[in-house]
Amino acid sequence: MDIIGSFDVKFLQIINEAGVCDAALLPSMEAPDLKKIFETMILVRTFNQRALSLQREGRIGTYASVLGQEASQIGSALALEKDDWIFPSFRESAVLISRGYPMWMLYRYWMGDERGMKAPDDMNIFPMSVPVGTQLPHAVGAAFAMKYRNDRRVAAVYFGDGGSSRGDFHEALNLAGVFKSPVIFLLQNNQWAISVPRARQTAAATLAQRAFGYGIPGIQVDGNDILAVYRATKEAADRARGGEGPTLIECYTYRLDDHTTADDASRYRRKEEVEEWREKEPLLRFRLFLEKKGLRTKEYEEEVAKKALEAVDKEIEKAEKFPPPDPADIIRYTNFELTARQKTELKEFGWEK
Amino acid sequence: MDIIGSFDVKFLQIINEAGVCDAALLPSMEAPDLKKIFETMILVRTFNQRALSLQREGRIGTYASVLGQEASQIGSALALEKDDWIFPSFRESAVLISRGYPMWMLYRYWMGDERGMKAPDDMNIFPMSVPVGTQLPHAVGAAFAMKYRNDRRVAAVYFGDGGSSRGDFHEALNLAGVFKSPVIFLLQNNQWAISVPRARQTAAATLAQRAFGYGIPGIQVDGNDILAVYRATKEAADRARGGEGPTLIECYTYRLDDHTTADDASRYRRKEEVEEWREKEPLLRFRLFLEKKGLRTKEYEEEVAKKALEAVDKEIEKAEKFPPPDPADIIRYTNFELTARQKTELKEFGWEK
Amino acid sequence: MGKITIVQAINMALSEEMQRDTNVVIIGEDVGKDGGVFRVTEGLQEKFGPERVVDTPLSELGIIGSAIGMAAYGIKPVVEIQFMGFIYAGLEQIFSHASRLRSRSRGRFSAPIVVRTPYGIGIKPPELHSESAEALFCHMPGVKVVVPSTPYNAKGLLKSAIRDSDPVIFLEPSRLYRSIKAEVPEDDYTVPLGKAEVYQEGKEITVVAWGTMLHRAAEAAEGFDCEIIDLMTLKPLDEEAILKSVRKTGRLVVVHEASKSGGLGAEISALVAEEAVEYLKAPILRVAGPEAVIPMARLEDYYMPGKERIRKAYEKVMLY
Amino acid sequence: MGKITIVQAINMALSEEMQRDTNVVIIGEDVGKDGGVFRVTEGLQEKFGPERVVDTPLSELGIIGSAIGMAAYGIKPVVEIQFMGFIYAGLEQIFSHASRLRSRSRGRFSAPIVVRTPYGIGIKPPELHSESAEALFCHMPGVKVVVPSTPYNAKGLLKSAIRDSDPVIFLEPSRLYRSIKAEVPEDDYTVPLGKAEVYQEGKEITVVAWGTMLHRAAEAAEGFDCEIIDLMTLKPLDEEAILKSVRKTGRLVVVHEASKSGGLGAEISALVAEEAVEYLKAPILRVAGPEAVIPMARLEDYYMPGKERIRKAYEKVMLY
Ligand SMILES: Cc1ncc(C[n+]2csc(CCOP(=O)(O)OP(=O)(O)O)c2C)c(N)n1
Ligand SMILES: Cc1ncc(C[n+]2csc(CCOP(=O)(O)OP(=O)(O)O)c2C)c(N)n1
Ligand SMILES: [Mg+2]
Ligand SMILES: [Mg+2]
Repeated sequence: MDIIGSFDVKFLQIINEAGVCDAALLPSMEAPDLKKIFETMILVRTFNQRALSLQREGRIGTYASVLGQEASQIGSALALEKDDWIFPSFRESAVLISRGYPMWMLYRYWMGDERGMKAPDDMNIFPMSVPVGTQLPHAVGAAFAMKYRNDRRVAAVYFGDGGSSRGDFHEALNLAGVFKSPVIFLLQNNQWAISVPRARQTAAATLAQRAFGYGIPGIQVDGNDILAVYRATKEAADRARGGEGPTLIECYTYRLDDHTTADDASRYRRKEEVEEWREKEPLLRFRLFLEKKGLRTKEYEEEVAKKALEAVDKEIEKAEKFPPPDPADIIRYTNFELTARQKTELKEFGWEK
Repeated sequence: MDIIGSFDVKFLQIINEAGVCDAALLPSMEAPDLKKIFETMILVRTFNQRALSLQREGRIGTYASVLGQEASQIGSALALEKDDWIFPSFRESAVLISRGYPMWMLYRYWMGDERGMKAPDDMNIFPMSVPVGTQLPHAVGAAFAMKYRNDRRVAAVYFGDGGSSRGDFHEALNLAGVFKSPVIFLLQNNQWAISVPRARQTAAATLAQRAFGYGIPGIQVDGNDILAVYRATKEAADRARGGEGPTLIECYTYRLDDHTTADDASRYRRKEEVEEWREKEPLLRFRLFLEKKGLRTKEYEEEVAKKALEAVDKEIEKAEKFPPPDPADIIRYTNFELTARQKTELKEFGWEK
Repeated sequence: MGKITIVQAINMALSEEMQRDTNVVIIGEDVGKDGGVFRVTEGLQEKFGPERVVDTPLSELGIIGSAIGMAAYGIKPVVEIQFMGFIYAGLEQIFSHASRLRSRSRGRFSAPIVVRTPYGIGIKPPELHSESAEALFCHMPGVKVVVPSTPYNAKGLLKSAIRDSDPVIFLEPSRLYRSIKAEVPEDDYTVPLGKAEVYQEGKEITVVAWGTMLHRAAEAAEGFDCEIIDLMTLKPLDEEAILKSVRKTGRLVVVHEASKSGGLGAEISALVAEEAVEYLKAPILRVAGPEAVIPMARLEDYYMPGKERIRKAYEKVMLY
Repeated sequence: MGKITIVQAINMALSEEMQRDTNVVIIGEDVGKDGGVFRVTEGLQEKFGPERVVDTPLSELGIIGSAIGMAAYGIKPVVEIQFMGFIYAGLEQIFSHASRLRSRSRGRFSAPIVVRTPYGIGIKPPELHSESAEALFCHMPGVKVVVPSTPYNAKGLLKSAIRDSDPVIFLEPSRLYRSIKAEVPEDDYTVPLGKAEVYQEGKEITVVAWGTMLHRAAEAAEGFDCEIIDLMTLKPLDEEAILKSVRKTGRLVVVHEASKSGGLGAEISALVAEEAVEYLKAPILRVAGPEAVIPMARLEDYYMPGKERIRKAYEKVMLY
C-alpha cells in the first residue's frame, strides 16, 4: 500500500521540572519580562485562593479554580497583542487577569452578576462561555472578520479537553483551516472534564494530532512550562498575522483543584495522581528557573506576595461594595430596543424607573 | 522538540485503471462472486439510468444519481453480513440494491412516498438520512448496542465528503473510538458537495487522516476499485467483529452526474474534470479485470444487461401501480399511539376510516 | 421507609427499571463514578457496572444521536444531559431523528429514548443552568414531554417514560430536587403519561402549572378557591382535564417560568379559547417569565414568577 | 422595470445592501458560484468577489457560530441555510449565543446576524425541506423572526433585517419564491420590522397569517368579510395591530402551516384571550398542520391547510 501522507506530533518543553532550560529555545526576554510573568502568576494564584475562600464563606457562588493551569493561561495570554481578541471558557480567570481585566469584575461575575462580564472598552475579551466548546466558532468568525478588514490581529480561543469532543471544535477548526483565519486554538488539556479522565474523553493519544485532520499545524506543549506555552503561542500568533492561518496548541497541564467548588474530585480520582502533578506545577518550576537566573530573592518574593494580596483585597472590597444590579437589566439588554411586550413587562413588574 | 507520535496515511488500490491487479491483495473470490459483483453493478446502473429518465418524465421527484460511485457502494455493501446494520445517506441506492432492497420501494421513495423507506423486516437498513452527516451517531449507537448484546454484528454508515465537515462526524467517531464500537465509517469522498469542491470542504490533504484524531484506524482506498473497497471493508468488519473497534474508510471516488436532478453542475465544475474521471469510472475498470480473467463475454454482458432492464422495468411498474398512501398515515406513525389531539385531527380532516 | 427527595425517587426508579429490564442503560457525562452532578445516578454504576451506566465524552449531540441508534437496535438508553441548557446541541437529533424515525420508516424503526435533564430556575447557578425551554419540545410532533413535581410522581412518571414507546424528554425541576420530601412506595407502580392530576380541587379559578411553579401556584392560592392542575405530561396535553376544570370554574391562570411569549401557557390558553371560550368569565392570564434571557443568581428571583405575581393574577381574574 | 419574483427581490436587497455597506458579507453553502440552490444569491459573487460571497464547508453549526464572531467583530454576515430543516444544528449557537450575547456582556458585544433560509411547505421536495419551525425562534428572547409574503416586502424587510441591531431569522416561503410577481421599486426603501400590515380590510373576521398562508387565507376569504393581517414580523409581535382588529371584528382565525400544538397561532390566540377576551364573539380558531411530521411530496397537500379547511373555520366563527 502506498503511503500518501505522514505526520509527526511534536512536544515542546523549554524548562524542565528541575528548572533547567533549553537555552536554544528560550524566548528572548529580559529580566523585567520574566519578573512580570512571575508577578502575574502570584497575582493569579492570590486571586484564585481568595475566590475559593470567598466561596466557602458564601460571599461568591460556585467558582472554577485555575490552580495548576497558570502557565498555560498566563503564558499564552502574555504572548498576544493588546488588540487581539480573546474567547475564554469559564475557567480562564488567569487569562483575563493577565490581560488586565479588572479583578473586581471577575468577582462580581462569580457572585452571579452579569455586569462582571462587560469587558472594559479597550479589551477585546468575550464573555466567558459556559456551554463547553461553543465559543470556538466565534473566534473563527472574529478571525475571519480581522482578515476581511486587513487588521493584523489574532483571535485566541480557550477550551478544555472536554471541549475538544464537541462538534463545535470540529466545525471551527475545519472552517478556520479552509478560511486560513488568524486564530489560535488554545486547548487546555488539564486531564479531566469533571470526572471524565482524558483517556475516556478520546481514544487518541494526543489532542494535538487532531490538527492534521484539518490541514493545520498542531503541537503539544508542556502546559506547566510557561515559557514553552509563551513561545508556541507567539509563533502561532506571528504565523497568523503573517497570513498563514490557524494553529492548534495542546497545553498539557493539570487541574489540581476540584472541577468547581460544587465538585468533590475525591469521588473519582486518586489522591496520588494529584500529588504527582502537584510536583510538576508551573509556579514551582518557574521559581527554580528564576533562581538559576539569579532573579529570585526572598525579599522580592515577599514583596510580590504582599502586593498581590493588597491588590486582591482592594478588588474584593470594590466588588462587594458595588451596588446590586437593577432588575430592569434583565429585560433591558435582551434586544437593542425594547419590544412592546418588554415595555409592558417592565411596567407590570414595577421595574420601570 | 520531541516527537511523541507518528502517523502514515495509506492508500489501497488492487486493480489499477488498466484493469491490472495486484494479486497479493486480491480478496479470495471465485468466478460466481466476481460475476455477482458485475451483475450488481449493471443492475445498479440500470436502476440509476431509469431513475434519471423517470425524473425527466415527471414520474419521480428529485433524484440523486450514484453514477461513478458504484464501486464504493457495492464493494462495501457486499463485504458485510446479512445481519449487519446499514445507515445510508440519500445517495446510497447502490448500497441498498446490493443488499437486496426492493427497487420498487426505492422508486416509491423518490416519488415522495415514505413507505418506500420501510425496510423489509429481514433487512437492517435505516431510512436514508437527508440531513447530511446526522446519521453517523445512530450507527455508533447501534454498534454500542450490538456490543452490549454480544451480537457479532457491525454497523456501517455511509456519508460524503460534505458530511465529514459536520460536528456529528466528529462526535460519532470520537464516541466510537472511546466505546470501541463495531462500526465502519464509509466516507464516500466523491470530490463534491453540491458545488463545493473537496479542497474547499477542508484544508486537510486526505479525509482518512482524520481517524488519527480519534485513535482509530483510517485508510484511503481507491473508491473506483471495487475489490479494494471490498477488501478494506471486509478487514474493517472482521476487526470490528473481533472487538477491535471502528474504522474510517475514505473511498476516493467521483460524482459523475449532477448533484441531483435539481442541480446543474456545469455552473460550477469544468467539463474536463468530469471527463478525466469518466475514464477512471469503476465499471470500465472492472470490465477490464473480468476480461483479463476470461470472465467477460459479449453474450454474458448482453444477458446481464437484458436481465437488469427487465428487472428494473418490473420494479418500476410495481412502484407505479402501488396504491397512493393514505393521508391518515401522516398522523398515524407520529407516535406509537394516537394522542387525543391526533384523534381529533383525524376526524376533523376527514381521514378517519 | 422514610421520606425521600425527588433525587432519591428518580434514583429508585432508575434502579428498579434497570433491575427489571437488562436493556435499560444509562449514558451521560459524569453519570458513573461521580453519580451525576446532582447525584441522581449515585450508586448505580456500582450496582450495574460500567457497561450499563456509561460515562461519555463531553458530547451532547453524540450522546443523544447515539442513543437513537441504541433504541432503534432495541436497548433502552436513558440519557442524562447535565443541564437543560446543554440539550440544544442535541436538538437536531431530537427534532430531525428521534421524533421522526417511526414516521420516516413507517413503523419499521423507532427511537424510544428517554432524555432526562435538570431544568428550571431557582438554584442560583451559573448562566445557562436554569433553562426552561419545554415549549420547544412541546411544539415538535413525536416526542413526549414530562415534568414531575413530587417524589411520588417523579418515580412513577420516570418508570412510565422508560417503558414508553415514544421518545420522552423528562425534565426534572432542579429547584425541587431536594427541597420536597415525601413517602414513596418501594413497589413497582407507575404514573401514566398523558394524564394531568387535580392537585387541589376548587371552584373559582382553574390554575394550570407544573414542576416548581405548581408549588408556587398552590402557595399563592391561599384565600382563593383555586382548582390546581398539575399537568405532569406537557406533551401530549391532557386536554380533557384542562377543559373540564375550566368549564366548571370559568377562569384560567397558567403559571410557568419560561418567557411568556410562545411558552406552553400559550397553547393551554389557545386550547381553551378554541374549545371553551363560552365558559370564560375572565381573561385567560399567564403568569410567566418576561421576554428576556434568564438571569444569573443575583437577579434570578426577579425573573421567576413569585407568589405576589401569581396572587395578582388570581385577584385580577376574580374581578370578573 | 417589469415585475419580479421574491427570489429576485431578495437578490436585489442583498445586492443593494452590499453596495451600500462593505461590511455586509454573505456566507453559506453553495452561495457563491452556484448562486444558491434557489439562485437567490445568483450573480453576487461575480459582482462582489469571493471574499464577500463566501462558499463554506457543509457546516451549519460552524457557519452560524462563526457568523456570531463576525458580527461581534463588526462585520455583517448574512447567512444562508440551505433549507430550514438544516438550521437545527445551529440552534444552540442561536439560542445560547446570538440571542444572548448582548445581555451576557451587558451591551458590550452583540451578534446582529441575519440568517436567511427557505421555509415552509409546498414545493414537493425531499424530507426535511419543508420545515415550518418558526415557533421555536419566536419563543426565544433576543431574536427577531421575519417572514415576507410579497416581492415588495421581501426586499424591504430584508434590508431592515440587515440594518437591524438584533439577530434576525429571515424565513423565505419557498412556495412563494417564484409563484408571485410584482413591481418592486429600485429605490432604497425599507419595510420596518415589528409592524404588521392590514393586507385586506374587513369587519367580521380578523385573520392573521404570514408567508404562503397569507395568500391561502385571502383566497379562502371570498364571500366573507375578513380583515386579513399580514404579520410579516413574527417576533416581536405587533400586538396592537392584532388587538385593534379583533376589537373591531370580535372574531379571530389564525392560519399557519406548522403543527397546531405550540405553534405561533397559540401565542396570538393567547394574546387575544388575555387582552381582548371581552370583545370575542366566537371561539378563536387556529387552522394549522396536524400534530405530525411534515410529509413528503405525495401527502404534502393533505398536511398543508387548504382553502377548504380555512373556509370551514371562517364559517364556524360566523355561526356565532
Ligand atoms: C455543553 C456543556 N455540557 C456540559 C457542561 C457541564 N460541564 C461544565 S464544565 C464540564 C467539563 C469541562 O471539561 P473541559 O472542557 O476539559 O474543561 P475543564 O473543566 O477541565 O476546564 C462540564 C461537563 C457544560 N458546561 N457545557
Ligand atoms: C445538514 C444539511 N445541510 C445541507 C443539506 C443540503 N445538501 C444536500 S446534499 C448536500 C451536499 C452533500 O455533500 P456530500 O456530503 O459530499 O454528499 P454527496 O452529495 O456528494 O453524496 C447538501 C449541501 C442537507 N441535506 N443537509
Ligand atoms: Mg479539562
Ligand atoms: Mg460529496
